[in-house]
Amino acid sequence: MEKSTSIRNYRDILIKFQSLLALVILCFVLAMMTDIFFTSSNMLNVMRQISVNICISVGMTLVILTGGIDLSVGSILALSGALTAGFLKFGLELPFFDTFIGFTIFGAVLIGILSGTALGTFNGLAITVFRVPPFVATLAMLTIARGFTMLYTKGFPISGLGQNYAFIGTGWLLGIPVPVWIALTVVAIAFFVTNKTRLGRYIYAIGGNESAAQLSGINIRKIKTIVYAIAGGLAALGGIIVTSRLDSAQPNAGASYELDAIAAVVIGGTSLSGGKGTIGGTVLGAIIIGVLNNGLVLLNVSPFWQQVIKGFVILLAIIIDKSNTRK
Amino acid sequence: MEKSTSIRNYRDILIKFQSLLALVILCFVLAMMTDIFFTSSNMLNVMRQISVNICISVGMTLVILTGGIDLSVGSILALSGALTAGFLKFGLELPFFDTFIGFTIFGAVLIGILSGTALGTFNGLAITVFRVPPFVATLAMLTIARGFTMLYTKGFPISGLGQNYAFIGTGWLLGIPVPVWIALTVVAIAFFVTNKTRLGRYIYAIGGNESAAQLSGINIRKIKTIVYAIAGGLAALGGIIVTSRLDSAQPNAGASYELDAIAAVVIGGTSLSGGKGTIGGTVLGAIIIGVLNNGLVLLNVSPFWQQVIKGFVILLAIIIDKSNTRK
Amino acid sequence: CKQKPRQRDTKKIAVVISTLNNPWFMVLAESAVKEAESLGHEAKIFDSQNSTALEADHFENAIVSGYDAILFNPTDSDGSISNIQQAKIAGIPVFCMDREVNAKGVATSQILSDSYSGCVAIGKHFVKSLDKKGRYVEIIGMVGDNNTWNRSSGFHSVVDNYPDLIMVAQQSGEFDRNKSMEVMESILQAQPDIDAVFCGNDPMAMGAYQALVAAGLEDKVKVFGFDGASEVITSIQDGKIQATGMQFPELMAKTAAAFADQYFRGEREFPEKTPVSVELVTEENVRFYIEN
Amino acid sequence: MLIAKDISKNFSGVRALESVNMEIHLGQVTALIGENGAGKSTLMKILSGVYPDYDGEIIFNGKRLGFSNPSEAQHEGIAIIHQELSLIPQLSIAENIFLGREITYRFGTLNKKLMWRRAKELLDRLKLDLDPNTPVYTLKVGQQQIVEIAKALLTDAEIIIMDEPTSAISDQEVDILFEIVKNLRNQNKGVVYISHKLDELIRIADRFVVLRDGKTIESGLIKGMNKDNIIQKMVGRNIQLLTPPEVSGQEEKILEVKNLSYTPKGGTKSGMLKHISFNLYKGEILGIFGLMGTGRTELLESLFGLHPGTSEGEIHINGTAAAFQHPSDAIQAGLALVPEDRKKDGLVLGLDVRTNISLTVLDKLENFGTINHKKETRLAGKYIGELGIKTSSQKQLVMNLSGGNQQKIVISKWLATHPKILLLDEPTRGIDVNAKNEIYKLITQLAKEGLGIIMVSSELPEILAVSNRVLVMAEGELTAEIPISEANEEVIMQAAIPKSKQASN
Ligand SMILES: Nc1ncnc2c1ncn2[C@@H]1O[C@H](COP(=O)(O)OP(=O)(O)OP(=O)(O)O)[C@@H](O)[C@H]1O
Ligand SMILES: Nc1ncnc2c1ncn2[C@@H]1O[C@H](COP(=O)(O)OP(=O)(O)OP(=O)(O)O)[C@@H](O)[C@H]1O
Ligand SMILES: [Mg+2]
Ligand SMILES: [Mg+2]
Repeated sequence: MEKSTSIRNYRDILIKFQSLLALVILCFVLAMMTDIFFTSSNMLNVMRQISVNICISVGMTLVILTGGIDLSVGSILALSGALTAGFLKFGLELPFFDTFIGFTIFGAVLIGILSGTALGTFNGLAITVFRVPPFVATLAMLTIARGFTMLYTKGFPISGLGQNYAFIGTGWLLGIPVPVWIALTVVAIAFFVTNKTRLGRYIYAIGGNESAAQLSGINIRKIKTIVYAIAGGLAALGGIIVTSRLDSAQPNAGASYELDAIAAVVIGGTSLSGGKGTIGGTVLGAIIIGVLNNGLVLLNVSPFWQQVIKGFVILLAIIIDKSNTRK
Repeated sequence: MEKSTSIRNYRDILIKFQSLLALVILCFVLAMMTDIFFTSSNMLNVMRQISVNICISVGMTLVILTGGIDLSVGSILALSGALTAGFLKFGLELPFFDTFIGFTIFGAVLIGILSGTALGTFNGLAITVFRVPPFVATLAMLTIARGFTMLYTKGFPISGLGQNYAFIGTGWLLGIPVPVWIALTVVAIAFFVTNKTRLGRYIYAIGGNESAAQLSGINIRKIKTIVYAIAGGLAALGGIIVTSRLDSAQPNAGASYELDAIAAVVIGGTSLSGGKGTIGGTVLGAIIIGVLNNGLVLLNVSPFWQQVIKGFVILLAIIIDKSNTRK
Repeated sequence: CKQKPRQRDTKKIAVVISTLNNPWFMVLAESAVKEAESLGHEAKIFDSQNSTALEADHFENAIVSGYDAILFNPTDSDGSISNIQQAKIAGIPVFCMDREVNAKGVATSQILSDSYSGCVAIGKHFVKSLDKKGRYVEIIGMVGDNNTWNRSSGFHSVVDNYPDLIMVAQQSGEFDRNKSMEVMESILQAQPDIDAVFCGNDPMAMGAYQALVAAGLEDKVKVFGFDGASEVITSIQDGKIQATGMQFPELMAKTAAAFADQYFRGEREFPEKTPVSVELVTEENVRFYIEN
Repeated sequence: MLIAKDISKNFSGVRALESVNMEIHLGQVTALIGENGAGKSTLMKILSGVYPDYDGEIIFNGKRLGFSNPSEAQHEGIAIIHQELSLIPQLSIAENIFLGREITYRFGTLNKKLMWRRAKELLDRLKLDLDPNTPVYTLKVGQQQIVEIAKALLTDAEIIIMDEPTSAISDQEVDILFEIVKNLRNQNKGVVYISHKLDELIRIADRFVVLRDGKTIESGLIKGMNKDNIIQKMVGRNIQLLTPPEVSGQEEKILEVKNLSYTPKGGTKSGMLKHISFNLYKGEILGIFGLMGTGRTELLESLFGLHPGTSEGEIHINGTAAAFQHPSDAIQAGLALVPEDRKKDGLVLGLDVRTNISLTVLDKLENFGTINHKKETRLAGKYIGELGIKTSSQKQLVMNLSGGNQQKIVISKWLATHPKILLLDEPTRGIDVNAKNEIYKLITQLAKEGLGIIMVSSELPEILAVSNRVLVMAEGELTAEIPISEANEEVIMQAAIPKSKQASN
């Protein structure tokens, strides 16, 4: 009987290994083709570029693990980023009370993250209480949050947020960019939550078999709502990084980020039907996408060919994955 | 035991009725707010505008009925439209053979539809043979087809396709616009296929319970591949209509059309998990979206608010649906 | 297969363009590449896809991979500043094309097409051709894009001074020909009695025109665009479109590439801004703009 | 005659079959016997073309066959009723019966009328009084099983394989099925019959084949065999069948149900509950018997807080009134429910044994908000040991375990909550005699320890063997309450047959 365990462990390692394999092949090819790729400055560059996608993808992983999907992350990113920038720059005026409230960076960031969390909660409630399918609920939110972003910014970017705020997106700590630290923290917490806490366990259980989870006394509505709220909050965090990096909140920021995030999750081996997948896989997926984007640029591939090649590499990464699991 | 049949019919009617209810409410509100809404010219206008979405949504319905999804329809639309326009305008040069092949409208349209069908078949094979999840396979195709469109057109529109070709998109027959005739034909055929043929039966069976369908001896791979091929072909047909209407193939045509199509399908009551839904429902869904777009413009709602309102109306339409089925 | 060692005086130039989804920008990008190559340099296009975040990635990648200069079409006047700053810190000159960034002394030089005053000119012509009164429709571009508002406000700075010019609808055509046509079709249902349409770019003008043709109103309603796309120039000659603002992407791209080349040769003094005026193209002067 | 020769089959390293030999004679019923996981279904799936890759050969009437998919096997005259229900819920009965074998007009359009008529004939033969246009999702599990049977009977197959066709149907339907099997035998068809209900095998089979751990052990004639022989061959040793429990002496009332009613959403009549009242005492095993579709499942579900809003009535636990809005409330109050369908409602199949066992009590395994894996391992280890769950390790995925062991995991996860009241819905469905016996032992042991147990079952012998008291339900009503001393098959069946039917008889 021990045999099957060792087979299983071996398999587990292989499953983790697959995405890694795709990544290693990719890196190897790139390193052969250009010297610059493996320089430390380029590696840090790649890491900084994917940090926003990692924040979003981690939230997306949790959502997908419950068997759902979140299309609204890009719009939530834009709205939360705009709110953060707006509160930081203009504060909040309450004309009725003739009051003006100014915000510190911390306050504005808090507002941003809370707003994202609130939008995520709205998604969650639409899905759990009103039983709207996740695809539709978050598709509606994609439109709604984008609309509110336009209304709040009136279509203009909010720029000039100051040196201190810029630290979040452009600063360095101990030789590593701040956004990378943020992403690492998010990954560490998510890793902890999925592996060591009840919430994590429940997420897997709901995705694996919702009705069994319900019968086991798990409050499905609560857990799902929490998960969408987290996804919203992490999208907002991404929005804060983007805004800070650009020193400007763009009303159309984050467009189609949901597709990149979903791609990272799926390339990382998480099943879209829920219940199966890991945070580690998602990080690998995000790195694969980031390395690919970076490599195509380093290699001087024309933008049109980039799209074609990117599509094929994603297909290939998934196919390598699948052919290994089958064995 | 006649009772249970009548219960089923009653329920079926109710299911159809729900989307209708949402539509009726919407139309009523719009008619209250503007006189123009209910004029026959505006109705024909709406019908013409949704005809492309209907073609795409019909294909999407079949795909979703099998439990899949197709994100690539917008890109396929653009590529097929560009190919049709290109072949029509420039023909095909084969430099090796020193040959030039010119194309009639019929020939060019055929090329367009075949190319769309081929791209759809590629989707289908990636999904069935290489077991790539539909979301990822068609996401890759979204990027790939867009890249090829850019490469083929070099980023420039192909314009000036001639009066005869323009008939497809702008002509009238018996007082009804040609695109509406095309959409009606597509709907009629799809209605026939889903209700009267084995293919239709198998599509529902696969979406309802894939492993049971397999055990019944249905060739899952074949049916799924056919369905994605049809979706690709219908997207191409949409591309031909769009190109003809604009007298120009735009390289960035069809961007995010997949979301409109999915929204139409889902509002029409088709379940994203497959096996349940009707073509009629999808047509209703497409009409709801079309009426909504039209109404917001008729009322001259500010573009800022349009997105917000659209999102909420979609949510509402689904919630009305759900609350009725629960009874 | 490592890259071949470059010759001494061959430099690498990055051409970072806000979007390639519109042929106008294709012309800008390709002219820049062509000019750079004809000056003996390597050049490569980066497509920011209208996203300042993606643009930031491009800048970082260009800096790391050792580009020597950047010919830059900013996505956003404010949102792109920090990107140029990155390049400046890395010692790479940035030459802006077409769109201005709102910061002094950051870009090495800016070669600008002034959308705002271009649209002021269109506005003036608009007022004249409508004889100061009439009902019109405005189709703006993407709601979150700063060109949209530059153009719209330039236009309105003139037209709003005439109380008899009434805007009966303002809708977004998302800079897209198809979207513009569909919006126009619906507007025509509500407002069949209009005299003119002003569109924020030429593809939208063509789309609006198509809708007018379908409604049989193409002779009654005057269409105004902006960009100077060749299709619109031909249409102006054919009397289909009233006027457009001609921008000179080739000229801007050439100037920027030439500046970069001079920079490589040691030149450091460049004008902060080089405005390339937008010319009003109407039926009267259209013959000067026809290519060959 | 169909001969399966030296058949071997691996599942990613797991050897499911090893050089299995089997003969299926036409005109005879062959019983395939074996414990859970012995490889019966796997062998049948190979014969019916579901698994195209295997070692060995299949010879049918002297011809060597190899199928690459189920429809090829159908074509050669081999039909199968699968163990897992494999119907498409959204399609109608007729559509399901004809799935993959539709009758069409000359131009390829479906001939719905003819299919309806043929389906109706089949249903009539099986005495299932339903319109063939009824969608399958509205059917009870038992009715679905009959549709499966109809599906297999549709084609004129030479060989018909029935893999546990009676696991969800009641004795009446079993009688109908057996009539049909006898007819098939008379028509010189070969029938393979798999069941864990050993009485059935003795009643219907002519020959038997025993599988153990993927190997053929023995085959022969059923004549002269009795239950004990069969069990001995199947398990490889003698096992002590359960003796009826002593009557419990405790009088402490732990559950009181008064006037419980329930109307399902959609207002369908089936599954309705009407004014149910009964008590459950500490240390008692209360058996609930009824024909299929009488609402026993709904009764347990209503008790467990799964139908808030649609059920009404009073529930008192240890004398205090309770109104559960959610299963978690019921768990809090000391209830546990082992559901009817373990795969659908009991287990997260893609997670491992340990995670499934601990799912109900994670809050008690936490230190400072994190799950203490040591405690968790200890908990899982305890139940694996106590219940004798056969698994390679705690980290084995539940989907790789046999049905009996899966069932024990469901019971474990509920015992972990230390319930006072245990609700069991068909606790031994699809489970082999040996495992069944162990579960019976467990149930009686738990009762001795003071739990109150309600056990719903469709198997009369099971009810009679385990219960202290028997309740009988018919058409959503309680029709009898019988102390075990007075209970026998006749009395119970009398109460279980619906009044509407009795009247017409
Ligand atoms: N798809 C599969 N993948 C891996 N292992 C499998 C698969 N199907 C069956 N097995 C294993 O093969 C063995 C035989 O299973 P099978 O279903 O044939 O048993 P069975 O005799 O039908 O049992 P039961 O009486 O419970 O139905 C078991 O150990 C089972 O775990
Ligand atoms: N119309 C229906 N739609 C969906 N599910 C149903 C419907 N009717 C019954 N069910 C469910 O099907 C399952 C199986 O039904 P089953 O044949 O066991 O009958 P039952 O009502 O549970 O009665 P019993 O347990 O006494 O046999 C039950 O869980 C029941 O809730
Ligand atoms: Mg079996
Ligand atoms: Mg039941």
